Amino acid sequence: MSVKKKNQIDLLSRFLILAVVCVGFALLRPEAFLSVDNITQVVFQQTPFTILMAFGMSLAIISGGIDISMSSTMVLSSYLSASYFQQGNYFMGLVVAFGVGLGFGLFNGVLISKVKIEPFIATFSVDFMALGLAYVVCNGEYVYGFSDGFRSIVNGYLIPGIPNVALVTFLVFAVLYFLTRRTIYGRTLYSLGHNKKATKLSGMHSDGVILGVYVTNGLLAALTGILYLARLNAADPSIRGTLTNDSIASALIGGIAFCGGTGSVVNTVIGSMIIMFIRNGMNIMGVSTNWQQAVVGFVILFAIVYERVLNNLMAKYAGKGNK
Amino acid sequence: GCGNGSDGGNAAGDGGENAEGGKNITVILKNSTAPFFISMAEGAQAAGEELGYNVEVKTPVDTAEGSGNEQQNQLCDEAIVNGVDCVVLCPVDTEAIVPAAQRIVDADIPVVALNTRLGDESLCETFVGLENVQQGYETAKALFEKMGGKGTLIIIEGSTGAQTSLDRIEGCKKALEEYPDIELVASQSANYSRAEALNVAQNLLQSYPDVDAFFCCNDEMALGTAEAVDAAGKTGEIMISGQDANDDAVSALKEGKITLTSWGDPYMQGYEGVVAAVDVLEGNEVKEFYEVSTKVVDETNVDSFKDE
Amino acid sequence: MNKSQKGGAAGLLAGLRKLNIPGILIGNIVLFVLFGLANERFLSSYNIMMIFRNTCTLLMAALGFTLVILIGKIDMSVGSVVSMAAVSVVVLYNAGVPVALALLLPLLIGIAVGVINGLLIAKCNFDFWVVTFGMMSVFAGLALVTTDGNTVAIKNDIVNWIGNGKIAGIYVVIWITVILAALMVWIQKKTKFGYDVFALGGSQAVASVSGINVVKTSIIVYALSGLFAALAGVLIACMTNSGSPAVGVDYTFNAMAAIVIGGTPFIGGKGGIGGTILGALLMKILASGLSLVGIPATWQKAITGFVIVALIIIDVVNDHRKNIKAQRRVYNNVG
Amino acid sequence: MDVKQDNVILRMTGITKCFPGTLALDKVQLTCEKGKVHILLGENGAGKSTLMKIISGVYTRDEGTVWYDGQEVNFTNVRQSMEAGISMIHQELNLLPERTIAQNIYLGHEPMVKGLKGVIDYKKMVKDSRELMDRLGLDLDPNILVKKLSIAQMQMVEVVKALSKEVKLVIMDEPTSSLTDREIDKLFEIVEKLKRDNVAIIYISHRMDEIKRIGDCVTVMRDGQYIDTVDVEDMDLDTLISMMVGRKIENMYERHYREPGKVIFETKDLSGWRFRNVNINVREGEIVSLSGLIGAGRTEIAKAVFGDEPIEHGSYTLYGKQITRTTPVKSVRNSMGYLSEDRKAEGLVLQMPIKENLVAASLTKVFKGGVLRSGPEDEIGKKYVAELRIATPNAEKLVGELSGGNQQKVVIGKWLETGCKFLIIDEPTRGIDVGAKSEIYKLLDRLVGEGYGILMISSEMNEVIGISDRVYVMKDGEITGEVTRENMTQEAIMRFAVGGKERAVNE
Ligand SMILES: Nc1ncnc2c1ncn2[C@@H]1O[C@H](COP(=O)(O)OP(=O)(O)OP(=O)(O)O)[C@@H](O)[C@H]1O
Ligand SMILES: Nc1ncnc2c1ncn2[C@@H]1O[C@H](COP(=O)(O)OP(=O)(O)OP(=O)(O)O)[C@@H](O)[C@H]1O
Ligand SMILES: [Mg+2]
Ligand SMILES: [Mg+2]
Repeated sequence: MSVKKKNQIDLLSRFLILAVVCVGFALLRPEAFLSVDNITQVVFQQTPFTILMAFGMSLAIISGGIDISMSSTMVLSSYLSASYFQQGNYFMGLVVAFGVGLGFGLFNGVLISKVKIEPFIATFSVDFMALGLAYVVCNGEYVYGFSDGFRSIVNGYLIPGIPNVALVTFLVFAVLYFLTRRTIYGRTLYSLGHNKKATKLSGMHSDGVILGVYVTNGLLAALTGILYLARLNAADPSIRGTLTNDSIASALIGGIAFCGGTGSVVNTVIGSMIIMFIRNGMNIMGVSTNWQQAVVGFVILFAIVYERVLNNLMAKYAGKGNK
Repeated sequence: GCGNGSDGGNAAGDGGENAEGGKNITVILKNSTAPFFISMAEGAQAAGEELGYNVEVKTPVDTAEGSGNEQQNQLCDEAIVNGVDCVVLCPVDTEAIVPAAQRIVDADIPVVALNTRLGDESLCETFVGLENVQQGYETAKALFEKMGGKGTLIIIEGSTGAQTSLDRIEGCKKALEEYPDIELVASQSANYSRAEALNVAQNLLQSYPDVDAFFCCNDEMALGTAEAVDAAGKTGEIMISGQDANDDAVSALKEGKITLTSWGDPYMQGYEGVVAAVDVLEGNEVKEFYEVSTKVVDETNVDSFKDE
Repeated sequence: MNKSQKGGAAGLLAGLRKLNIPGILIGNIVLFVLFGLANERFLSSYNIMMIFRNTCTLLMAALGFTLVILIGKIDMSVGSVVSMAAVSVVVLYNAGVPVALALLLPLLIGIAVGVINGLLIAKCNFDFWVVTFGMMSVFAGLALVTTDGNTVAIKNDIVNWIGNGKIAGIYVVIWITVILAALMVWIQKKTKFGYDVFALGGSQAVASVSGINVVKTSIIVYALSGLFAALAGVLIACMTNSGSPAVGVDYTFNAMAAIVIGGTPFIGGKGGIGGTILGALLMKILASGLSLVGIPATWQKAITGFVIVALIIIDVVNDHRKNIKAQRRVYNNVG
Repeated sequence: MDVKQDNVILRMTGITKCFPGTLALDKVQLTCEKGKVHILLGENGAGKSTLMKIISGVYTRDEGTVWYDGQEVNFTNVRQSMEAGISMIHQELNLLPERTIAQNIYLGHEPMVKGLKGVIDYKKMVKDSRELMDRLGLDLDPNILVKKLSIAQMQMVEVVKALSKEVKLVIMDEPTSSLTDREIDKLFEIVEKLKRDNVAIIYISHRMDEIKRIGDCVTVMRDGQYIDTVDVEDMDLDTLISMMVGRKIENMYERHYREPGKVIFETKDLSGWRFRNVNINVREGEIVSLSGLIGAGRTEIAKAVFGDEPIEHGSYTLYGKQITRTTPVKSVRNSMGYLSEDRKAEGLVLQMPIKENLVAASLTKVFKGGVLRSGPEDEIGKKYVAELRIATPNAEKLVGELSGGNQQKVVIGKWLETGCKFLIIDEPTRGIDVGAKSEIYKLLDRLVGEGYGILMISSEMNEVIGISDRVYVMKDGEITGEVTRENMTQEAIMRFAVGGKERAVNE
């Protein structure tokens, strides 16, 4: 079986999980779950935030690392830029937000690619720093209330029917998909995930690409932060919430292997959708929030077992075909 | 405990008085970033200045559930090490803090509970705060009145297991008994988070598009819910109540995005907490419970509730 | 050689370098001295005991976890097992189970989680991140469900004695932790099992062609990780006289940090529990010291991050220097 | 060949082993006698290692029977075979770099403290290791970490490890691939001693000269199938090779020597971590070898020149451009290629397809303006699969699924595609069978004919003498001499390699 085919089958199997989750809830509560309103709401309004953060996590994982500092970077950058956006000084707001993202991304990237610190411990410490600084900066002064103009970057519609936040996410998706699948950057990224040394000795820009991954993550965090300001109408440290865990879970459920070098942003999107639909469905069903995490866990475990079974079946089938 | 204000022996063996000679009071709060607690800290500090005591406010580094109690434990021990004269304690976790409080008491340092009760009330000299059950009850009642005594209700809970959240829900349910025409259709947690409340409320609105009101266990979640309602284009149709009356909520109330909230006056709680501690230290008689009044805030008193 | 004869600070430094003291230990000592200078109460016996006491649960959770990292894997479920165990002690006891059983059964839960992890990972060859992350979610959820999210109190003298009693003036929890940590260090250094763990971490292929039972060893390692995580949970329940489903949330990442700062890299095969003990201690010294010298809570988190990065950078740079030196030494000896 | 029944220690018949997608062994048979060295011969991927791994219990067979020491056995793990007295030196090094020599030698069968099962007696372990190493002539402290050893020393530790228990059958899978003559002599002494102790030995090697030196009988395999078993005395090498490759190989070391062109690469007092004051040059159309004992520091020179390790002093010029600091990225841009000695860890991304590995060093060609055009990549894949005769159905196959020789061809292809004109090749034929070797030599000859300059690092004397124009010899980080084609003999090279400058000059 060629790699390409195997990846397609993996992806398909994740789609099936998503389908099963959706069909399950649809059967249980058709009137609420199946409404166009509900589906668009989950897909276009709730998932984008998880997806954007999970994109970053996925890039880090594909390169053979991990990035647990994104959600804190997001909190800090949204805090620092919030008042500019509130005052209508969009330029400064963008500069500050992306500046912070870029700064922490660079810091991570340099620690990992140049100083050669393990990605986990580097981003773990940077997570402390970013969140710590956010606490210092915030000091209980929340920023609340943004102009409708600003908020329309999330709620507005450049294209009828599709909220801008979904559009932005789609654009990011398209860019990342293109970057990872069609460019030198992407080729190096995957190569790195499999074998750092060989990648370096082939004369690829391995350090540069690692730096690029974490800088991208910083910028993604900043972007998500701005979108959150607009969606929540406030700067709020609690948005960090479970985003780190959710983005790891999205990557895992989506089928991106932690050893690096496999999977794509498509997997991430599917993984995020699975999680958000589970949340949505369980909210709708009125199931206690306590159960949500357990169910997500069961789905993760189910996904791997199910994929194994599927793969074995495929191998059997392929084997028969050969004989 | 000893209520007479003597230095007392303590485990660190150190005298309690610092260079300036005033007595030391440590105030341990739940977190250092929420406006509610910052206001409480300001109140405590102000009282210390007025009464001539050194007040030091300490909070856990992490605001998350997990580490909060562990870090408060560490702060309790630190107070013992520093040999302070009195500890004003606002526990993250009512039950889990008990052994730490016990250690403070064992070191002959009196404890005043602030805002949230201790699991073992015999450990504290007095409790300063408000009855969250009562606050929940009054808020809910005000909300139900505005609903005209009938309709459907959704509760947005705080972090699962948080005492304040549990109490406020209890208060709300008590009020529900008095309004048989109001039906509770769902109750879900959004972890005291604005972002989560936004998603949860959005999801619930799919199931219950005709719901009449949300009862939220704090303002953050009320604000998140307000955004969900706004996104659904139902601002003004669906009522939302919060708790705490923080600045954002007051703005939202003025804009008509939320219907009401209630004010527990955190500044006053902090202030009264230190006053009670001073009473304990000076050997004045202390009551078991200093109640800080709560006030329902709606559009009628939104500009004036702090002055009254 | 001249340097050491010169005496003075340079000589001392050179001497210290020769002793080859790990950076983490120096970090601990430096912090201790700094905090001691800033506030002499930091060095009071009460405070030092409290630092040790505070280290107990983190270290306990990290003890078994270190073995997992030594074999080159991860156990994301540690934190959830901590929570689950803490909650189970209380729920079991309050349901009328005798106290001894209420304290022991949660350990079985921990072992069971570990064995399942081990089986799925070593026997069925599933990715260890996915498996343990899945188990993490499942048990974090179950812990919440068990008490419906509440903290539940437990009132029992034995439980309280374990958590808050003292023997010879030292907390029982410290005794327990010290004994178990010493035992684990011994196991890791002196037993066949300890050797096998290092072999697995060095390379699974090497271990298996050398006749080591990779599957069995991995399962035991994960079981120990679960067991110690559960022990941490039980201790927390005893120390706080209560069980709360959220207590373990931060344990996974904090334990990982303690282990890595302590000199066991994620690739496994080197480092060990000795380093983890120092790593855990360092995190708690930082927490206590920063607060005691009056750094505001809002700043502490950022500073902790800086200190960890600084320590790791020192370690990495040191390692690098040593590597170059080793290369040269070989070349000089030969030449 | 008649075999006395009571002398037979191992008899395998009808062994079949299937991996997903490949039939690695197809009804293979093998019979070994006590006190004899049985050589196993076959191309890369013939199934030699697989067969050996079945004996030692790493793999289980699909079909067939194994008699060992008088009874039928079916080892399902290594422990069982170890206990039965079988010991195997694997093709890859199986050592733990972070553990001491003693710990490695006794890995898996550590001596226990008396009366305490499971508790290890490290003192005894060190003492026993020291004795054992003394006996086998390895002079090292058992307490030092294995990562500090040279590859050759590691290989010797592997041998000690294999002999650290009671053995009846020792399997050696290419033990000499990274040894130089000195260690090989030492190893063969050990083999002779084992024979005297009536131990059976199965020996696998791609170095044909070794067959006659130590072999008693030879079994030839091809494509997973058993071809024949013969006595060494009855056979000449060429026949064996044609049995093994299925065709005749004439003139293994085929070189067309030409007048070399201008100097394209020249170092000036180059010093680095483990070498100093190196002055060498390579001209157009030349294969220049760096020879020396293993651990002499040749690889370090290559890595420093390529930019993977720092240059501490000195510089080099490449096509007239002076370079003192470089990185792999710059080196590739400067038209240099580096084929590293460890192709699996440093040369290839095993989990990626052949075509993607082929373009790895020249990505700008297939990513026009940074964007992938799939056309050129497929073409390049097809081109090299055909041109280098890489044995694969197509260029989509994962490199990890290829045999060693074919993997090596992919690495060479990778550098050819960059259009570089100066190539450093480090141990280009390590672990590669004669057939593939001769193809690689032909390829190198063609390249220098096209104007390439090649700097070759090799530990195999035959190949150094066979295909190089000039040889620089190194010892302990210094160039000790230069040997030109006219006086290129093994002795001349070894004199510089062992004796160093002074002795060579004095003589
Ligand atoms: N674990 C495995 N999975 C799949 N295929 C394998 C595996 N091990 C070996 N093979 C395949 O089995 C065949 C025989 O491999 P083997 O390693 O036994 O060859 P060999 O004769 O030892 O070659 P070499 O001289 O290169 O060492 C090859 O085609 C190889 O690709
Ligand atoms: N004596 C030694 N001590 C420590 N490391 C060594 C020693 N010899 C070699 N190495 C390391 O092992 C690796 C492979 O070394 P190898 O045995 O090929 O020798 P080398 O120094 O590269 O020289 P050469 O290429 O001449 O054999 C190199 O990266 C080298 O750093
Ligand atoms: Mg082989
Ligand atoms: Mg070499």
